[in-house]
Amino acid sequence: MAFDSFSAFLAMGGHGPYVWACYAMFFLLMGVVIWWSLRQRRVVIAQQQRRAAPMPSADERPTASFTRIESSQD
Amino acid sequence: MWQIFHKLGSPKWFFGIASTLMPWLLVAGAALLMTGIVWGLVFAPQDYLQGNSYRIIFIHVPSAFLAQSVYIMMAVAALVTLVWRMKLADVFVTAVAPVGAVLTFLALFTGAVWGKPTWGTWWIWDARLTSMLILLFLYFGVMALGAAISDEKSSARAVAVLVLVGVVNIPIIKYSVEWWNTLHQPATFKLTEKPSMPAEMWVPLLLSVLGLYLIFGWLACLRMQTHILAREGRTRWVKELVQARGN
Amino acid sequence: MSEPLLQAVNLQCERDDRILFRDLSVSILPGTLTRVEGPNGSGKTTLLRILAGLNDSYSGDLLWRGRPRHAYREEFLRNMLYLGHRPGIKPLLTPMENLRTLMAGRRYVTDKVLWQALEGTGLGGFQNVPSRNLSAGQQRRVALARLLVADEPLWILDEIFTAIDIHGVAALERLLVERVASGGAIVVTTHHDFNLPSMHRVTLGGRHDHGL
Amino acid sequence: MASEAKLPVRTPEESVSALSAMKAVFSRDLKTAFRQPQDLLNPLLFFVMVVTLFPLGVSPEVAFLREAGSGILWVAALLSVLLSLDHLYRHDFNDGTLEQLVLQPQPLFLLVLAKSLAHWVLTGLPLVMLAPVLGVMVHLEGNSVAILCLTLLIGTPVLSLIGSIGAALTLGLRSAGVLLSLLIIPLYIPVLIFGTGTVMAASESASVGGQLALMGAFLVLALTLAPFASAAALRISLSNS
Repeated sequence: MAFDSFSAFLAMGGHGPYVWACYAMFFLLMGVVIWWSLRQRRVVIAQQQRRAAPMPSADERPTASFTRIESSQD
Repeated sequence: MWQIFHKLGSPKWFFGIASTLMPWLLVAGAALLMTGIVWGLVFAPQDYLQGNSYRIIFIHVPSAFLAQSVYIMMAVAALVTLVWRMKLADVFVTAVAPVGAVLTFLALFTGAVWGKPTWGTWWIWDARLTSMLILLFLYFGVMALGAAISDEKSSARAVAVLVLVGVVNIPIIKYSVEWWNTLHQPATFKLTEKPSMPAEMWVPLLLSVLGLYLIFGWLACLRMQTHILAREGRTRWVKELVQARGN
Repeated sequence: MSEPLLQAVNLQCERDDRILFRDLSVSILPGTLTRVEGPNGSGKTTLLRILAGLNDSYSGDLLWRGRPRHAYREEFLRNMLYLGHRPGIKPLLTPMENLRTLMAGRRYVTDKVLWQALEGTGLGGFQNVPSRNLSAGQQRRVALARLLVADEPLWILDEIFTAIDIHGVAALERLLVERVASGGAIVVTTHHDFNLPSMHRVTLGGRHDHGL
Repeated sequence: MASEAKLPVRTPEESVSALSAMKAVFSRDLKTAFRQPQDLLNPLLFFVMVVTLFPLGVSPEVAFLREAGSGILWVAALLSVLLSLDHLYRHDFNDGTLEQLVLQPQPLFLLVLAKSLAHWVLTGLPLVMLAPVLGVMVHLEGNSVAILCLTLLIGTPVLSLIGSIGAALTLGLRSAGVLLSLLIIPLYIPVLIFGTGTVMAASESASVGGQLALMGAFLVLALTLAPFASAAALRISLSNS
């Protein structure tokens, strides 16, 4: 044990802010990366589940008629 | 030989292996990293020159170490992508680049914060810091290019070319930055690695480096799986897998 | 039956997460005209670009005279002429200069021959006018002039009738028919109604499902 | 059904030599550029204007300018090359001549090399020729000006060659210009460092032979490797279009 007390541990001999800022940033960013990666995975899985519903195949693709849509303009 | 190679390159096979591997990677990585950090923070002796600020080393060195080796790994994967067109290799490159960028940023950030109590300044245009900054730029370039090309496959191949061009440049950049550094400032701020680091210091350091490596392995598997799911959505096994998760 | 010039075996191509075609096998024989058909977005242009060697995001094999094409890239390119949507004409250069640079990397052709080729596409008198002053149809004709001097046995032509007037279309059709008769192999896409008795057809879209 | 008539299949030896194909690409690029002289002038004007910003924005003092002059000129030259790179393949891509270039029965990297050289002749070389005037304006001494021009002469082809990779990679993308800068600036750093470092060493009357040799080595490396990377990048970009 390199420290006499918990407060000495927190103070780090006056270098506390520097040390803790580094560790905070490290865990924060690693946490964000991990959270983001997990979220991305959930999003992709949800996406693929939606896509599992079959797309219209080329046969049943609607054909273009190019008829004008009549809408009255007052 | 080719069979094994192709099996290694098969996304389905990788997905299975990764799934079984990931819990182990995560548990072992987290355990090693936490042991290293707690040991380093609480039990390791104070440095007689720098006081307690040196305890930043237990995250700074692992981040810096990984930041560089991730780029090298990406370059190897890029070469495999371009030469053998192995599917998994290009998935690796795109999946891992953001993690590399974050690690590079962490190395820079912790280095700067460590520099304040040690050198009295947040930032010096020291050779190591400068080349790390350029590495961060390279990562940003890779990510920007990857995001700009919508088609996954072309994107992966373009990124592979860029990564390879970058890796050829890394030694040149490193060398030129060092040369430039000696030209501009005589080595007043030379932070020399003390050759005889006591075991109570380097063992926890080693543990945290290993731990972060394993965590990176877990993250890489996770992100690669995500990219594979997104890319191979049409294949039967992905459909079945996705359906199984939904129910 | 003579040996095929270009063969595609089990070609598959997906773009932006959509399979354009799969298990597509085509043989392109000398003396035949192959028409690639299909609705908009069915991958006609993509297929032609793959056949021409411009697009290599496909899986499957491409054989040039029975051998892997990538190993004989230069020989293949020397014997293949591709005309795409974009005519490959620099607006700042004159038709003569354009034609000269298009031929420059392939083989030596005298200016006199090129001049005649431009005349043959109806551009007589325009040879030295900057191409940007020409109409869209005239610019395409500059590109088409290559067909009049081409010695490549394989032509891959994407929508070459676009912006060409009726007389031009008729003359162009005659050119293609004659070329086939003399042993050339031609692959075309066109929306324009173009029919030859012995035409091969490759139909995209419709026959291939979108999922597994 | 297939007619019996057969056309001869040519061998690659029946095409023109790679050298004359390169010459054709090179001269075509020069010709098109000279038909639109404004495009040639723009990077040069940009170069002059960026250099003008420093005395106005930082300090017109002779001492500062003499100290920073080589750096200012190098950064300005680098930026104007960067600015001109976007055009390197874009016009060719849009009008379809790039497709025809890729389809020539020639090694693509040689054609790419010819294009990069044309780009250097059209942008880098004029910058080198303009540099002495600007060097005098930022109060560089005679010897430094000469060395500066020499470093620019060796360094700007490297900028064109490396830039060609970035231009090929970002071909046909939205906001390609900014992206191109992001990709390429980190790769330009060694050239910049050695370019300015050499001039500085010369102004302290140290010998610069070693640095110049190193820059020469950069040039050789870029000449041998960059065209391959550009050619690969072009193929990928065309596949994607």
